[in-house]
Amino acid sequence: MNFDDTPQEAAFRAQAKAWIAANAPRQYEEELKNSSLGRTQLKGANILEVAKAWQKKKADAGWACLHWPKEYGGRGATPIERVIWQQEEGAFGKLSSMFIIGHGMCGPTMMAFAGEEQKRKYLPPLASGEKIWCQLFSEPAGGSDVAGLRTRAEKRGDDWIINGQKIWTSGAHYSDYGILLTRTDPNVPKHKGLTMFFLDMKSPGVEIKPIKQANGQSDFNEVYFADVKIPDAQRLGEVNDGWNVSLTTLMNERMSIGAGVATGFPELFEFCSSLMLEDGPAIDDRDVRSKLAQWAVKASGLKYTSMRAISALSKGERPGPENSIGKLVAGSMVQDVAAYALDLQGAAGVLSGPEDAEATGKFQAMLLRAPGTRVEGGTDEIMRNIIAERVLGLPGDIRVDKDVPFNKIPTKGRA
Amino acid sequence: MNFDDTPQEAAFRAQAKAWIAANAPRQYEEELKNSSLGRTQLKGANILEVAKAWQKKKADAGWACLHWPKEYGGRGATPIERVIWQQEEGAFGKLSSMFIIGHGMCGPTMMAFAGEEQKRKYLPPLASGEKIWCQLFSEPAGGSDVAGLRTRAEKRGDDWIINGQKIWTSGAHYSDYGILLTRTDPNVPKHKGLTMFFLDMKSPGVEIKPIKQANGQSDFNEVYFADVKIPDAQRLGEVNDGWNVSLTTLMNERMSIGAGVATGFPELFEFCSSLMLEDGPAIDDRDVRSKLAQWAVKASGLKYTSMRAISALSKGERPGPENSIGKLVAGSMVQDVAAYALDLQGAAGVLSGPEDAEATGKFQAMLLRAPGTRVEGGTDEIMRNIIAERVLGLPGDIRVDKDVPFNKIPTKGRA
Amino acid sequence: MNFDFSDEQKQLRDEARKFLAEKCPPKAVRTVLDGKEPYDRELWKGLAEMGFLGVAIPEAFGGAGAGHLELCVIAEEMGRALAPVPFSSTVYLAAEAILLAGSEAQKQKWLPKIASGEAIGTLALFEGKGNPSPKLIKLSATGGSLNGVKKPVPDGAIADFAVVAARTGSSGRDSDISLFLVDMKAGGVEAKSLTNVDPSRGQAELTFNNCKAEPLGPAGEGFSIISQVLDRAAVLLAFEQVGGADRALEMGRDYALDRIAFGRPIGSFQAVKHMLADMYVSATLARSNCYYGAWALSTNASELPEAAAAARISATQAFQHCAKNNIQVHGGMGFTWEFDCHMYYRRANATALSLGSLSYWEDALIDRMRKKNAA
Amino acid sequence: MNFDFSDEQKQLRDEARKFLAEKCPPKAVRTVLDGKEPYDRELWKGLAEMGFLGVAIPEAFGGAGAGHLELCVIAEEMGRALAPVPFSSTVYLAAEAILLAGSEAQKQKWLPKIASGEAIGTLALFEGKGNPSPKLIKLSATGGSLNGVKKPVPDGAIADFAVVAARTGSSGRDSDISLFLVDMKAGGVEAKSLTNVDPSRGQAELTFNNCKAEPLGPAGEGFSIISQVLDRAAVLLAFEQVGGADRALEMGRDYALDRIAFGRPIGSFQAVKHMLADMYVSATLARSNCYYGAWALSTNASELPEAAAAARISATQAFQHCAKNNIQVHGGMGFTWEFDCHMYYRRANATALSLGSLSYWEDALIDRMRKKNAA
Repeated sequence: MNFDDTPQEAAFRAQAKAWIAANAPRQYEEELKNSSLGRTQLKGANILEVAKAWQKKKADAGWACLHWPKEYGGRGATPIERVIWQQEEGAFGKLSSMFIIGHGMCGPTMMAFAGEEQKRKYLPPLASGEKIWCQLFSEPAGGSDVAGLRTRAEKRGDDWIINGQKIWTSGAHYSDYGILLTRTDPNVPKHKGLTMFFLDMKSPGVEIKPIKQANGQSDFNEVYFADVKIPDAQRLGEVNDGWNVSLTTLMNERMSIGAGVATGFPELFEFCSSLMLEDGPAIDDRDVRSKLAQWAVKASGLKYTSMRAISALSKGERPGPENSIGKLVAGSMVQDVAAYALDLQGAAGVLSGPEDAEATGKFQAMLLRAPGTRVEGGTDEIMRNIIAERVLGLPGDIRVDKDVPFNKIPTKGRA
Repeated sequence: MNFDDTPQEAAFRAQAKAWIAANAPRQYEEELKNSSLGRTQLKGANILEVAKAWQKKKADAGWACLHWPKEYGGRGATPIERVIWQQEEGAFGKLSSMFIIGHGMCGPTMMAFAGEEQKRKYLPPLASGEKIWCQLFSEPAGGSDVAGLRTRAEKRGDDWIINGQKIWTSGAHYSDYGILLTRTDPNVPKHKGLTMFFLDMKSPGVEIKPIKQANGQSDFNEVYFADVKIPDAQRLGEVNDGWNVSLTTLMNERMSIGAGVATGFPELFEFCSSLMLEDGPAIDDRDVRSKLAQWAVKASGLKYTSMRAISALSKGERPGPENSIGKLVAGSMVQDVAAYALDLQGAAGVLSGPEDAEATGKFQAMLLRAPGTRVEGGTDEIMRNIIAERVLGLPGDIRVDKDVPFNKIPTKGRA
Repeated sequence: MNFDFSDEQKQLRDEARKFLAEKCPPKAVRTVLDGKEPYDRELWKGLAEMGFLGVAIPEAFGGAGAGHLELCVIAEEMGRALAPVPFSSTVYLAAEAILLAGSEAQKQKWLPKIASGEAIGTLALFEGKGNPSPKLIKLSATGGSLNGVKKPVPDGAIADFAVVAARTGSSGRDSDISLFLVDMKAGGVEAKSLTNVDPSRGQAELTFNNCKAEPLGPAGEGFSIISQVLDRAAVLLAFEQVGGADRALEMGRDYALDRIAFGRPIGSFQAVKHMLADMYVSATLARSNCYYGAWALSTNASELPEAAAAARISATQAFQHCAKNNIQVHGGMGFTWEFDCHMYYRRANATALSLGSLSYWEDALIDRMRKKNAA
Repeated sequence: MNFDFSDEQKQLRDEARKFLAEKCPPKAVRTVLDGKEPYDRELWKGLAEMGFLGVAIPEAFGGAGAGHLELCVIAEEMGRALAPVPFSSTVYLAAEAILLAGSEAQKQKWLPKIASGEAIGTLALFEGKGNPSPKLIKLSATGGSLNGVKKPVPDGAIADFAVVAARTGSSGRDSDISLFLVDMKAGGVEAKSLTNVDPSRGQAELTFNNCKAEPLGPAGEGFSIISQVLDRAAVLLAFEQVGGADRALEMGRDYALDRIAFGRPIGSFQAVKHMLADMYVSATLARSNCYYGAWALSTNASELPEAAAAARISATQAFQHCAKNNIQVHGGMGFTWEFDCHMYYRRANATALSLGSLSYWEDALIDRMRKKNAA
């Protein structure tokens, strides 16, 4: 049991460190370090441009999409090398957030299902950040029940005609391409009538509207399809086999570990270390200490769980659904932590403007962003189901719609 | 909004108070007051005898089973008078625990389904405590799924022959009679093949074995039936209509409010008020105070919820499933409170002997008894279902066995 | 015993609910939330006409003279509707302070204006982070002039008058604090609106610069009056919180019944059912604690300090719990600006702090329970 | 990085598990639980023969000289099997104290006997309620004689020797405390068994009456040694707790798969599924904290105090959580003496206190995190 690199790993780390030291956009480092949940902008710079420039620089030097094959713009690196890179990249990694979907989900799906020519055409610019991809699965009617989607794809000659609506599409407004899951046969049970495509987001008939979130920001979009044409050549996998294709996508999502989840604890600990309460430093208050200790062991538990997963990865084991733990624990923890940080501020905790609020309003922003963390990428309830079913082997929920043709499934609970 | 009695209520209360002052077994008052979850014995006296004597005295003076009709041994009192009585009876009410099932469930079931002659024969000695009744519903295979019971009743001439096993029968070993739910038709769905009886617990073929609980005590029994004969005249309700009869029994159980649920909070507050920690009184510790405050508002919330229910009762409203709250909240609270009381004692909290342990080992006994409180009379999960379905109107769980003949329902999850 | 509101009080609640359903639908809340108006003037006028603003103000001072139980039922409805008006600052804080400590002349001057909706009032107590405490009050009063800064002051930017807690001594005791009444239009105060987590209710910073003020109540009794005002406001605000919690629970329940996933209403999944059951439990416990607080408030019982703290803690947590899990039941849609869920979440978290934090009230509750036990 | 046990260590774990499955089934635990034996002598002998007792004791002193990572994997299995033997008191407390502070002669005298199973040891630290603290140690040592009472002392009634914390000064500082070694058979100590919540493990009161004792480690350094011993024991005991938590989770999972209610396995109800998922989460977080503790312990890292506290808190709560909810999953049957669930519940609650309470370790963790941050 040790935290030491192997000689090869150490060499790789040294190389990465040196390159990053020489090339990273240091002027943004402090700002990136201090950004926390609910606030991701850079002052006086367009984060999209900064991110694209950094990604291109990495790609040119062979540091983009490390685990991808070289011919598609990657480095052919090992999973552990990828983790080492992430560790060394540190706060600059936050610049990659707009590429995560493309690199983590769309790319691998293309790799598995697109033709060789398509791969050589589309993957390198995706790796280098010149083209951004998004993922179009969720729908208003779908939610946790992804396979309940209604966007129709109908064959017309060599093309497919798409009509419908997607939702919760991160970055649709700046994306160049997307992978799209559609319903091609509503007369069979829901998992059996889906087909996957990729499309140019600039296609006629695609309309993108930002969603204003509960916290006032807009990280996601609605995407409307009105008679959008997709050539059959852009189909991924067989007709009506889209559910299986999407499982590849989602499984790849789970492979991207090591990124770490925000718990809010480091911020809270720092805040309590300097905060003065009426009777003295907050950190000397026994009530504060007890609560901090409870969160401390969750945060460290998550950190070391992730290290165990990385170790497993470096031995060639596949990370499993155990990693759902991170999202489940951190999601509600960040909400509790933020609410407690406000509580410690007393009546003034209500103030949220960076000038008036304690800690520049970081915890207020966190509190307002937090409800999203318990939902996005799978709700707490779905995460518990995943753990119960895939880790503990407990039975799945009873599926009343399993053998029912999709168009016979009710759509409203009360008449 | 007031806590005052009406003139009639005040008169009733004065009468009750005076009678109790003159007649209650004062010598046991202190001991009864101090008894808490997990410990119910009297030192140097047989609690069963003391309880029976007190009940008989009450019955002779017209203070037993207040809400029952006079002709069956009650007083014909109003529900609110019954509550006032309970308030005045105070700690002596703890002596009634062995009569609760008989008075609260068996008696009302007999009143609803027995013949007039039977009622006049059996109810007065039940009211006066001369005869004790128990309730035989639960089975090893049943649990939360009461209707899943397997004890068979087969008609032979004018009699029914009973074979099977019941479990969790409180007081079976000192009971004279019992009401018994059996399966009379295994070929129909489970709710439709049940029949209710009452029987003499001294009948040949009835065997009673105490269950040793996790805390070492034995409050419950297993009851075995081997060819036990019950005359058809002792059937309650129609053949195969036993489920509906049992609903009457269970609904009456919910009517008996006001008894209050043990939360452990008063004991913990008192303990913290006198306990010295290393740095001073426990009650001055900010961590202790925060935890106490959280439990305090739960305890007071339960207390005033019960008062609201009593007010509704006095206006002639029927208490609803809202009262499941008390059991749900108090059940896990008493467990947490006990564990925390041990924690406050440090390493010595492990000691449980009355001589060696803090607070005479009260919290250790509470901790060991507590797991039962989250299960008996309906698990936490069943309580949440009741609240969700009957109060909030949410759908019932999907019942895969609803239309399945009882003898086709699987009995084991894994082959 | 009748541990419940009277039929007349329940009728008043129904009336208030009906009125607010009509005059204060979610889109009225959004008008203020979106910053188009600082508060809903029409609604404020309507509340005055209904007699709700002065329900607990004696008839002699232009009120309905009904009492605090009546105010409790109205408070619950205000909370349920998220009414975007300065009700709590004017009615629970300013009016209660004047009722408790005002001279006849002060009562005659301000209470009728409160009841008629002509005057918005507030309590200027806090000076930055921290909880109610004499030590944290630095704003000074010398020769009838106030100097210092108060923040956050609820509805401070729209108030016509403010009750201001000021330092008049330096003995280190509670008696260093006295209260003052400030006519905000008379000059000497500058108000600046502050961004806050619940923009449907305003918060401000008030800067006092040689501001003329008249004493409210005896010198040196400011903190004792404030403590009483806070206890009374705690009960009233707890009713608002319970109203909000109940509404959030209802929204969650309704959505769970309507929304289909995996071929059935999501409310048929135990994870959702039990989440809603737990919300019901916390809302019910809070309501019961509030009823006890209402009784103590309306009878001026010696139990009020303890009852107020219990109601405050319980209702604060119930509202936070129901508001956040209502979003969870709604899933992604609950996290959109378009759905109303976040308005309850914002209000729940803002109200949780407005009279001092949860930790503060926890501490206060135990103090008060000890005193009662020692007595 | 290899943040995991080595293949050899995992093999040792499997070996220990197999051995304990055979030699320490639940009915062996019950023999002690029911008071028929004070501990399982056969098992103790077997553990010695397997080399488990001396796994972390250097070869020079009769041990296997393997190390503390090896001891961690064995501890996990001991916890999983609820082994009713004085392993933790002898190996985590007494042996560690001697390894840390003993003279060559003391090591030569006791360590080989520990490794061979001939000597049971313990640490006599507590004197009634309270947590580890110099202030609470009253037992006096004067002229090599001890006078005073220790309780609870784990396995005190069966111990052959005890490490005793005694007061040798009255300055009010930590240096008032020194450690002593007492041969329990030499007279001067009276042991009385005490009833405790987990009768499968013994607790005793030891009364020292002019009891001869030899110093262990330098005078005045007793508390500093104890602190180190407690940190080391905290990691090891945390592995026992994680072993117990995992087993309780497994029992619950198995029952949920087998038990049918309402026509289907109860594990198909989300209420049960999610309860088990939450148990898995707490057991996993605890395990990860334990691994970090194991690394710190085995490398004598400066992070040990912080890592030990985190492992202790996390594992204590995971075991309590899993043990109590395992009973809940089992329903009524889980509350019978006959089912094994209560043995885990008892052990979880007893172990939670044995090195000082949860509150104590919470406080310690924050202290240590502050020191690290300040450094």
